[in-house]
Order: sequence, then structure tokens, then C-alpha cells
Amino acid sequence: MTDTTAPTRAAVGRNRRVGRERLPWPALVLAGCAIAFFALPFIGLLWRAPWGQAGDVLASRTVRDALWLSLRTSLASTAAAVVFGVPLAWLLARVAFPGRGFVRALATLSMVLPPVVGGVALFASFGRRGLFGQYLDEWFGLRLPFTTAGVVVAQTFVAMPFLVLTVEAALRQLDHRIEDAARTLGASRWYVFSRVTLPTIRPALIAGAVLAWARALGEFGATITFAGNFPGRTQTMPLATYLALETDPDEALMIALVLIAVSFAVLIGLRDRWLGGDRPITESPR
Amino acid sequence: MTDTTAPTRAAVGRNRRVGRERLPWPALVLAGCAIAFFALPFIGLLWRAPWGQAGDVLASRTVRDALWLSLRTSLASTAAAVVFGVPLAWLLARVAFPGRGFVRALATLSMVLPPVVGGVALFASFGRRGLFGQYLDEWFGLRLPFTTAGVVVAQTFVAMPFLVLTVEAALRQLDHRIEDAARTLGASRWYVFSRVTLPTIRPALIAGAVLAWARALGEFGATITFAGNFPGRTQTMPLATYLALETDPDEALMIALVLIAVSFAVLIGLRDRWLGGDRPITESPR
Amino acid sequence: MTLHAAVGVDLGQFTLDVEIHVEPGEVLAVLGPNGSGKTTMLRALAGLVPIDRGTIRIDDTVLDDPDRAVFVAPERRPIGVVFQQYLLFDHLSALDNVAFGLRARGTPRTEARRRARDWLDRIGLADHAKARPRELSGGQAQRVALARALAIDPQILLLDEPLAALDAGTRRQVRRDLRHHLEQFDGIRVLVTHDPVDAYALADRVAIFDHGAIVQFGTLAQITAHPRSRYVAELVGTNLVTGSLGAEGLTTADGVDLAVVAEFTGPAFAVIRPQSITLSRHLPDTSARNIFTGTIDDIDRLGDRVRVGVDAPIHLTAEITAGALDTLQLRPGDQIHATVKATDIDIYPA
Amino acid sequence: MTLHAAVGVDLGQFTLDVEIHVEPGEVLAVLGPNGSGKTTMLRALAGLVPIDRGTIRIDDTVLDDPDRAVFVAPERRPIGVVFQQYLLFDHLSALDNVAFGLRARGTPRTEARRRARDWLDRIGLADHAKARPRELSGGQAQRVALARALAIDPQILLLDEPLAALDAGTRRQVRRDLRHHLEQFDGIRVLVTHDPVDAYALADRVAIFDHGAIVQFGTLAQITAHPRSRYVAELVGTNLVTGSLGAEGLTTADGVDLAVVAEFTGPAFAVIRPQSITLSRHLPDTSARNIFTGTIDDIDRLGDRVRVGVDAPIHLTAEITAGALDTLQLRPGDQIHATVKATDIDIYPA
Amino acid sequence: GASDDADEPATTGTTVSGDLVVFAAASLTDAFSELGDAFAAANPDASVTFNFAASSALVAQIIEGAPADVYASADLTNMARLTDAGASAGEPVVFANNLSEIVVAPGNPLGIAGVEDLANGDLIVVVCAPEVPCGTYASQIFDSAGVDAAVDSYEENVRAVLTKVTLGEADAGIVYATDVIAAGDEADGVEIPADLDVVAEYPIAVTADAPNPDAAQAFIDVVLGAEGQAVLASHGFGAP
Ligand SMILES: Nc1ncnc2c1ncn2[C@@H]1O[C@H](COP(=O)(O)OP(=O)(O)OP(=O)(O)O)[C@@H](O)[C@H]1O
Ligand SMILES: Nc1ncnc2c1ncn2[C@@H]1O[C@H](COP(=O)(O)OP(=O)(O)OP(=O)(O)O)[C@@H](O)[C@H]1O
Ligand SMILES: [Mg+2]
Ligand SMILES: [Mg+2]
Repeated sequence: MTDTTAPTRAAVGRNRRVGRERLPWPALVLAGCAIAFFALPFIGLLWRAPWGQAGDVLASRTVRDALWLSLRTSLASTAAAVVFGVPLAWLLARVAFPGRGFVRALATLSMVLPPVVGGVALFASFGRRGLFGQYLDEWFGLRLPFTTAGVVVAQTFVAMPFLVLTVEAALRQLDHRIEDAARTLGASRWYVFSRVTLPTIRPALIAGAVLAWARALGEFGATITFAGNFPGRTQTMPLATYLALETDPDEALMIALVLIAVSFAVLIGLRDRWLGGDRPITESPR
Repeated sequence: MTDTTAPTRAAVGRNRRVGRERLPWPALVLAGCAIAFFALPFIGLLWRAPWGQAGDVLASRTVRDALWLSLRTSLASTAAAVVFGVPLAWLLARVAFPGRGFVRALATLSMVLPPVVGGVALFASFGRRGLFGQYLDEWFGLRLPFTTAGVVVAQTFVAMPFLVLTVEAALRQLDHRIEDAARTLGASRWYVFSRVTLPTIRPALIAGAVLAWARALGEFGATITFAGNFPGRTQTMPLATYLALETDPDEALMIALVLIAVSFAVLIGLRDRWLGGDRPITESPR
Repeated sequence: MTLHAAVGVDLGQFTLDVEIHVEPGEVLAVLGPNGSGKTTMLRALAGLVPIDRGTIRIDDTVLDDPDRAVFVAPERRPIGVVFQQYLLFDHLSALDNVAFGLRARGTPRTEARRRARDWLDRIGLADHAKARPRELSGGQAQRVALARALAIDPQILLLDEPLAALDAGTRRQVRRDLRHHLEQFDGIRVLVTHDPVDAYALADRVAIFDHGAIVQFGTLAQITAHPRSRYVAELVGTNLVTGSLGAEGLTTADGVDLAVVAEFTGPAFAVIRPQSITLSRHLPDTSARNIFTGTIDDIDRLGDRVRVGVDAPIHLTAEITAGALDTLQLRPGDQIHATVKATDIDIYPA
Repeated sequence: MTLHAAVGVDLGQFTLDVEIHVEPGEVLAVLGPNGSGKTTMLRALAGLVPIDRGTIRIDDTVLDDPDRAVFVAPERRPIGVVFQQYLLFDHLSALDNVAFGLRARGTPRTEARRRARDWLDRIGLADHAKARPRELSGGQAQRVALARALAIDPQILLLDEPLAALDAGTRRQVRRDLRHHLEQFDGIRVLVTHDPVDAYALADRVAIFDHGAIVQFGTLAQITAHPRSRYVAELVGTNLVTGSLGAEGLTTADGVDLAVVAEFTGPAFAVIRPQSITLSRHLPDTSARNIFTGTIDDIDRLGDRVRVGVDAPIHLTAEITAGALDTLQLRPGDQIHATVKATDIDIYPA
Repeated sequence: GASDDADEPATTGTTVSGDLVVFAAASLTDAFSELGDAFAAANPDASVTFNFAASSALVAQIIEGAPADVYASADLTNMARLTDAGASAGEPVVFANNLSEIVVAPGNPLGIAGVEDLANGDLIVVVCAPEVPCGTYASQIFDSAGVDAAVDSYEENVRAVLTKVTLGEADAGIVYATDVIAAGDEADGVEIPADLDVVAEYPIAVTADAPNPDAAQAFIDVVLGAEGQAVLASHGFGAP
């Protein structure tokens, strides 16, 4: 939506177009229901919220630590998910290797794990006694459980599938001929991928990253099991909320609201501009 | 992947092409790491799994009920997510209404809710005393908490965002001119959307549905809080697993493995063919 | 049923402002340089670009009018389009592409398929019915796009360079079929093309676009007889000289004099037919009063005749026979003298 | 540096089997009906379709050879392509599209941009530098595609109908520039086109494709002098009759006799130039021994001359002057007599 | 008697130092946090870190080699699991117990008098799942009262029961006395007659490979000491 750059007349044109962009009413009704369905719980939450406590909660050191930790770890996990997930998506979308379906399934599986089991699975692999973790320990004296790194691992584990599947789908929707054209211009596969493919699937890439980030931010089960619940080190917002529920449900709600507010702010920040692919002021005449 | 229909020679050609489809090695390395990262925890689980218990677990009535309930509810939630989520995605992708960013953020927010808080939020809206629920109760005597319907609501609430964002991204990546062409042929918006748009974004649609389904299947926090835990009515696999952990961790692992096995089977079933967009035997000459 | 369209569209720096009226059964050809707004107008007529000024109406039913905030959606307009870029549905077979419009308008599948198949026969692609657009060649795809639009035969059909990708033979044949089709039909047709032969064969009247405006309008004969723009001159392959008529003939902007026979003065166009230009290696002593000396910058062969571009004070294109070319041994870069009789120059007011 | 290519490709039911050799500095024009495999060959040369048979090599470096399982990736081949469908990068400006190849080969941004800008100037799109492909007209987009490929000037350049969407004027000019560009350069060029004028202006030799095979090869002059296929005849706009020579002249497959002058017998081609056909409304009494009566099915105007299609036992296209057309008052459907002197018929063995 | 021996370590000036990591059941969050401060006061050079989570999760973590010095469980089952795994040093000690109560909306609008009322199908009754301690106790209570309770949900932990009642989504539930106190004015408790009620016991132990056993023992002593018992009592726990 680049009104800014568009001359007023064109803008008028656009508005009329937008006006016409109206969906058929059944679709609108369904979309409306969906919005209501999403909005109501939060309205309810705000309605229930013990605003009196707001001050203390915001002041509380634990909450601030937890928030800061949550932001750091969730961003780290998102980064990890992108760095490793995009190549995996690329592989799944483009290379017809035997067992591709198997790998794809594997990459989705971590979503269906019940919270604690996820943690147990991570113990079994990256724990001090884990298949792989024992060597990490022996050789590098590296221990993931109960460390901030462990939090990132747990979050990445549950968050990466979203990125992988979203990006793979986008890659499959892509018109390969554009990439072919780039290659005939002497662009290496890397160059093509980074300068042609990724920009073209940007909407999906961003959506995937957002999903992964949100999931990481909300991650609870695997984290509390694998990384434990140490304030300042592994106690993320969801854990803090959970613990607060044990002592003071109202405080818990407030903490959750802080988390919601922060993530909402971030999500709102996602301009349509970045998501891209938005219908241009007027279509190409071609 | 239509080897079947392709003449052998072309197949040869394809294989050579596929051979060339190899990724640059850094990408392969990263993808490999990703795969290992996903595989290890499950290998670990299998390694730790108390196979002795397998028999009893599979025999156990509770597990069978829970599994059956999980499958039913997760499918129902996926269906709901598609029916309501696709129109919402359509709206978000195509209509530049004020507050679009707000709605998108709202539609993502349920992911960051800590488990229990999600349930509390649902209570606040659809609960017996909830903003909206109280009228459901008064007017229709309809109560969601502690019912199977409640499970579906909770799962849909957490699962829908995946579908919405994935599909929206795909819609944004789409070339609108194809839809324009369809409209000049006299196709109504519905017709265009169902016959041109959806088929074109099929990969994303399926990916989104899969993500939603997996998330619904794995959903724990909101469900146990909002729908409670009653065997056969609201006790899904994750709940069963979680509770088993309290008494017999080994049994819990087995239950989780059953869940994993089932979902894995389903996910494997996702043929590349369905995901579509796979590179044709030979590119178009245009 | 008449189409009245006053189309004003702003796209970034480009502005389109044209007005056309097309009678029932009439075929209007739109010609013009690249980027002159032809496609944009078609898109506006089809409702794919909202107009910013003017009105588009069929008889009295208004389709688009910003002032009255009226806008009829593309799918509600009785208008079909053959797109310059085909825009076929990649997920449908050629057959289903052609059948799409019929299906969308509620024709039962089998019936739609049957009629689509007929169309594929007509355009000679019966054996590509199952092929996906990606599996069609450029020309084949363009024919499918043509059939797709014709299949729904709309009251108004907009064709954007529908023959550009066709080979000589197919092109002539499709042109012939198209004409028969258009003759039978009393709908309205607007044809964008770069080929005057198409215009002549298919169109009743011609509109010449340039920089988003109509610069010439009428029958092709009228327009070619008296070109009023460099583009039209190029189009009909003749030489156009602009200048002002004075005592010693026509004087161009850069001061070149051209001896002509005229009964008026003031700004004027002069047309020099390539056939009436004679080329000679040595300065000829003739009665002809216009002799321009320059270098050959271009040699195009058309069948048995050859067009020679001469970079003289006035750039001229002469047409000679292949034989003459060989005897004169002309090569690009050679120096040459071009001679024109004053009486052979057709002159008319600008 | 010579290109040797024996290209065998199977696409579904379509099979391509052609062999070409192009010398340094040579321009090979490829002509042929739609779907004859022109684009497919270019894609095979560029490495976008793996060949199933044959080999592609430049001098001694093999690019593709299924038997030896050699395949050089497209980006490693010194080959540039102008695609029939342009395939511009929608997310980049026209400028960055042209600069892409240079950037990909490591040219610093500013330098690449500068050179890209020069190219945009040359193709007259300097003021569209910032425009996205979606904001370009068909012809503009095609010129950008051309510039994009030329900018990296590759040793081998494959052009797939690079002028199809250009208007008459631009087309002539781009053609001229292109020729200058090609002349300076000693690389190899393969040009696919439907326009013999392009072929004549740009190409040294011509290959005629049909159904995935080369049916004729040589200079355009040779090919047009002795067309050996309906397509070529259509292309150069002459009449081709196939039959076998006997005592009473040439007898066609459907038993029509044509009086000719020939010193041999057996299967033969006969070419009847449209100019040598005279049309008359009333049966003429002439010495001419070939008189065919039929109805007019087609009238195409080219400048001041007119081509009239006559649906006689042998379909003939005659060329007359616009004047003659008017005096004869010819309309499609009229009955007409076409006369040809036996001596005007050019005949050669099939 | 017992209290005297318990008093000793806290009073005698032998202080401990270093980091101390305590894994404690989530239901002990408040009480132990308070105790932590007391301990820190008594041992200036020692620093306490708590890891509060479900008893079961904590066991899993310790078995996985979590750096725990002390494990305080909300039930004997999980503690048993720890000792069976040989992950506890010495015998666990019960440091507190808890009684069950019926939790109802503030002011008990529905006038629920006792366990037998929970058989009323119109009420929404939630209790803990049999798998978790509070659930075991609940079922024992129902059995001994001979009541066939109309349970609508078996919650995964006692807090979930409390939450549902405080939110008004459930009419009654069975929780610990401590929870009713924690709920403050958001819920009221209906006591269960002593003859029916079951005592929940909270064991505590030093872990087998505790990095800092001395501090661990010192902390346990504080918990068992008068001061500790006082704090626990203030949160509604009963003395062992
Ligand atoms: N979406 C757009 N935004 C901005 N400018 C545009 C847009 N679409 C087209 N233009 C500009 O409008 C002008 C007219 O474009 P149009 O496609 O109508 O030309 P055309 O007559 O069809 O040319 P051609 O013969 O090459 O197809 C061009 O200069 C083009 O750059
Ligand atoms: N991917 C494909 N799968 C199957 N058949 C194909 C595929 N691509 C092209 N073909 C067929 O191969 C034949 C040659 O196509 P090609 O594009 O090479 O023709 P062309 O000579 O370029 O025609 P045009 O002049 O129309 O561009 C066509 O009949 C087409 O249907
Ligand atoms: Mg155009
Ligand atoms: Mg082609």
C-alpha cells in the first residue's frame, strides 16, 4: 500500500478498486465469525483483568527478567529456525530424494508432542545422558539442559516446523521459469535463491518467521521440562505465568497480558508493506 | 512426481535434471543439521521407549478412547480452521480495510498465550460466566466448557492462526492477473476463488491445514483448562499422556509414541503429488 | 448496441485520455507505438483498471463513471478479452481453459467440454487438448487464449495483439477465420495490433494511439493516404517530411528545402513514396529537382523488393527491386544519391 | 569458437531431433511453424531442458551428453537467452533487471547500474528505469528482456522472437541497432523469428524447422528461391505446387494438371510468383495455358499492393496493385479467373 | 522433643556457603520463597535458587541430572520414584502435610454443606485426576463417604481445580486447605470431617549427587525447624 508515492487521482482510483475488492458476502460472514472468534477471548481477558495489579506486575523484577529472557530466546529460536529451516524447505520443495515424505513428516512431528514428552524427547537426545548430549558433555563439556541455550533449543524444536512447511509451500507455488532465466544470466544457485527466489516468496517467509516466533514465545511444556524454571536463566514469560498461577492467579493474568501486549505490539508492527505482494495501485497492463 | 505417466526417455531426462537439482553444499549442510535436529529427539524417544509396555498401552481402553477423541476433535478443528480461516486470509490478503494489521495480529495472538491463560481467556469469553458464553447458556442452554465441543473450540482457537497466515502469504504471492482473466470470462468472485485461486495456492492450503491439524492434535494447555479432562469426553491424547506421566512415565512415553506413530502415518500419507507445484519432468518451453 | 468510452486513466507518470465510439458489428483497430496506452484502454474497458475520468457505457448502461461512482465489475460486463500475455490457467488443460468461460456461466460440463473441443479443432490444437499451458508453445498458447475468449462469444471482444506469436501461415489462416467469425457476428470488436495487414483485413476503422491520446482516426485507407505522424509513416512504410510551405517549397525544421508542387502555404506534411525514389551511385543529371546525398544505413528485403534507408539531410527510405540492388551492389555505409521528382511528392496541410 | 549441437529431446508426444553448427560471428535464424520445436531447441542449448540424445558442445568442451552423462549447468554455460515470454524479475526495477546478469557475475553495483542505464538509454527506456516489469507495456518489457541478455554479452546469444511485440518503428530501429551490435561482435547468435525481414536483416543462414526436424537449410535467398515446404511458400508469400512431372506437365496429388516448361520428369516443386498471376472477371482468350477459375477467399493489403487468395483447384495467391483492385471491384466470394504463363512457372525437382 | 533437635542447626552459628538449588513442587512456591529469604538471612554467603514445577517434572529433571541439591515433593509417590532411581541421599523426611477441603464460590451461594452434596448432577464438580495426589485423596474421600460424586472433570493439578472454581466455571471442587487460603476472598472452603479427610504428606530430601550437600542439609533443617514450620503453617500447611 504505497499511497504515499501515488498521485492523488491514482489513489482515488485505488480506493474505488479497493471498494470493489469486497468479498462475496458469505466469505465476509465467515471471515467475520473468524475475527469474532479470535477477538472475544482477548476482550474477555481484558474484561477479567485485575488492572489494580498492573503496577506491581510491571514493577516486578521477575516479570521484567522473564519478559527480557522470552524476547531474547524467542528471537534466537526464530533466527535458528530461519537459518536451518529455509534450506530444509528448499530441499523438501525441490529435490526429489527418496524418503522426502518421511523427512517432511519428521519436520512436522514436534508439533504433536504433548508438552512434557517434548521435553523428555529432548532429554533423550540432548540431555546429559542423551544419545547425542552425552558426547556434547564429554567432548566439549557442553550441557544444554537447564541453560538458556536449552530454552532456545526447546523453542526452536517446536517452532521450526511452521517455518519449514510455510516456506516449502511457497517454493512449490513459485514459477520456476523465473529462476531458470536468472541462471541463464550466470547466477549461481545461491545467488538465484537469495536474489530471486527469496524475494519472490517473501510473504511466506515472513509469515513463517512470525508463526515460528509466536510459537516460540508461547512455548511452555518442552521448555519447563528440558530447561527447567530458573528465574533470569530459563524462566520465560509462559513459565512465570504458570508459576504465578500457583500463587496468585490475578498476577498470572496480568503477566499474560504483558506478554500479549508486547507480542501484539510486535505483530502490529508487521506492515503490509513488508508482507508484500499487496495488489498494486493498478494492475499491470500486460 | 508423475513418473508413471512419463515415457521412459523423459524419465531419464528427469532423473538427470533431478540430479542437477542438487543444492549448493552449504544449504545441504544446514538442511542436514535441521533434519538431524528433528530426528534426534525422536530417535532418543524410541531408544528410551519401554517397549515392554507397548502391549498394555495399546490394549488400554483409556488410550484407545483418547486416541479416537483426539483424531475426531483435531479433524473437526482443522475443518473449522479451513472454513473460517480461508475467508479471513482472503480478507487480510486482498482488502485494504483500516485495522487490517490489527486483525492480523489478533489472529496470530492465540499462539503466544501460555497454555493455561489460553483456557482462561476462553472461559472469559465462552465460559458459563463468559462475556458471550453466558448468553449461549441463557438462551440456548448451550455450555462449551467440559464438553467435546469445548475441546474443538480450544483446539481451533490455537490451530487456526497457522492456516490463516500460511494461506494469506500464498494469496499475496499469487499473480492477480490470472484472476483478472478469469473474471473477464464471466466468473463470479466465488467461482474465481474456488476454481482459480485455491487450486493455484493448493500447496500453501495443504501446508496450512497440516500445520493446524498437527497443532490441534498436540494442543494441551487450553484444552485441559477450558474443556477439562474427562475420559472419553474431553480427555485427548496429550492429556492422557500428561496424566500418565504423574503415575507411570514409561506408560506416558508409550502413549506419546502411539500419538506420534499415528500422526506420522498421516503425515507420511501426504504425497508430494497433493502438495503439487513439484517441478515438471521438463520445463515449459515458454 | 454501441460502445461509448471516454477513458481517462492515470498510471504513475503515464496518462491516458482517449474517446472511442464503436457501432454494432464494427471492428475498430487500435494501432500505436509501444507504451502508447492501447492495453491500458482495453483493461479499462474490461473493468480491470478503474478509470479516473470520463465514462464507459454500452448504449445507456453505464459501466464505469467515477463522478457518479458507478462501477460494474469485470465479470458483469458483456466483455471478453484476449490478453497480450495470454494469461492462461496453468492448472487447467488447454481444453478446460477454453471451457472455463462456459462453465463459469453455468454451461453443463459435458456441453462446455464439447464446445471447447470444437474450438480446439478450429484452431488446430485438437491433439493438444490435454496439454497444460506450460506444455504449449508460444503460438499454441496464444491460439488457446484466443479460443478461450471467443468460446463465450461476448457482445464486446477486446483482442490485444492476438496474432503476434503466430507463424506466417497460421497467422494468415487464423486471420481469415477470425474475419469470417467477426463478419457473421454483430458484436463489437476492438483489435490492438502492430500489423497494418491485420488492421486492413479485420478492421472497419482505425485509431492511432500515441502517448495516451488518439492522434489519427478513420479508415486505414484515409490514414495511410495522409499520415500525420512518424509512426504512421513507418507503419505504411513511406517517408513523411514535416515543415512549412514557402516560396521555395517545403522547409523542414532543420532548414532542409524540398521542392514540391502545392497550391497553399504554411505548415504542411509531405509524403514521399519509397517507390518514387531512385537511387544512383553517381550524381545523376536529371530534371528532378530533389537530389539528396547520404549513406546507406539500412537494407531490408521484402520478397522481391528491397527497402534501402538513406541517411541524407532528410532520412529517406527508397524501395528498389532485388535486381537493382544486385546491379548497384549496395552495401550499408555506401554513399548514394536519392532523387525524387517534385511531382511525385504528395503534400497536404499539417 | 563454434557451436556443434545435435539435439534430441522428448516432450510427451513431441520429439525434437535437429543438428546445427554455428560458426563464430555467425547469426543463424531459425524459422518454423508454431510448435515446431524452436523454443525447445533454445532451451536445450541453454541447459534448461536436458537432451535425451545427441551432444551439445562448443569447440571441444561438451555441455550436454546423456551417453557420457555430462551436463553443464545453465549458469556455467557462456549462453544468454532472450525468452519468448520475457521472464523479467517482477520484484526488480527495469534497471535492476538489466543489471542482474552483471551483478550475478560480480560486477560492482554502481558499475553494473551504470552499464544497465546505458542499455536502457539505447532501447529508449531511460525514463522507465525505476518501473517494475508489471508497470511496463508488452513492448517495453520485451526490450528490457533484450537489454538484460545483451548486457552480459555472452559468447552465445539465443533470441526467441525478440521483436514480436515491438511496433513497426521501434522494430525497424531495434533491428538496425541489433544488427550493428551483432556485426561488431564475433560471438554466436541463434535467432528465432516468424518474420523473414528479421531473418534477412540479421541472419547469415536460415534453418527451417517443422515437426521437430530441420526441413530446409541455407541462406534466405536460396531458401526463398526454392521453397520446399508449404510453410516457406507462405513465408515468402509465393505459391508452391507439389506434384510429379509427366508428359502433360505437372500433376498434383489431387489430379490437377499444370502446364510447365521442364527438362526433367518425376516428383517436382513448382513455384508461381503472385505477381505473375493475372486476375480477370471474364474468361480471357490468351496464349497462357494455365487458367484456373475459383472464388476469392482472401484479400490482404500491403501498402500499395494487394494479395488476393483464389480458391481454385489449386489455391493461388495473386498480387495486384491497389488500382487494379479498385477497377476490378474485387470482393471476397466473387468468382474470378487466374491466368499463369507456363514460362512464368519456376520448377525444380522435389 | 522433635522441635528441639530441629531447632539446633539453625540456632548454632555454623553457617553454610555457596549456591543452593532447591527443586520444589509448584504448590510450595509461596512458602518456600519465604523460607528461602529466611535461609539466606541465616547464611549470608549462601545463595538459594528455586526451580518450581510439577513434582513429576522435577523428578524427571533430577533423574536427567539436573543440578539439584534439595527436592521437595507434594506427594510420596514422586519422592519414591526419586529414591527408587537412587537419586536421593538418605531417607526423605516428611516436612509438612495438608488437608483437603471442598472449595466453593465466595459465600457458598449454593450452600454446599459437605461431600454428599457433590453427588448432585446439576452441580459442576471438578476434582484432581486420580493420577495426581489430590485426585487420589479425593477419590479416597468419596469412597469412605460412600458418595458417588458427579464429577465433570479430572484436572491435571489442584490449581486447575481452584482456577475453575474461582472463575465460576465450576461450582465445587476438592483442593488442599492451603489452596483455599491462597485463593483469599475469591473462594471459600467447606471443611471435610476429619474422619473422612485424608492427610497429604510433603516429603523432602537431599539429592544423591547434590553439588552442595551441606547447604542442602542446612536448608532442610530450616524447613523442619520452628521457623520453617511457622512459615508453612502461615500458608495453611499442617505440621508432620
Ligand atoms: N501499472 C502501471 N503503473 C505505472 N505505469 C504503467 C502501468 N502499466 C502501464 N504503465 C505505463 O503505461 C504506458 C502504456 O502502457 P500500455 O501497456 O497501455 O502500452 P501499449 O500501448 O499496450 O504498449 P505495447 O504495444 O507495448 O503493448 C506505458 O508507458 C507503461 O509504462
Ligand atoms: N513441457 C512440455 N511437455 C510436453 N510437450 C511440450 C512441452 N513443452 C513444449 N511441448 C510441445 O513441444 C512442441 C514444441 O514446442 P516449442 O515451444 O519448441 O515450439 P516453438 O517452435 O517454439 O513454437 P512457437 O513458434 O509457437 O513458439 C509443441 O508442440 C509443444 O506442445
Ligand atoms: Mg500492450
Ligand atoms: Mg517458441
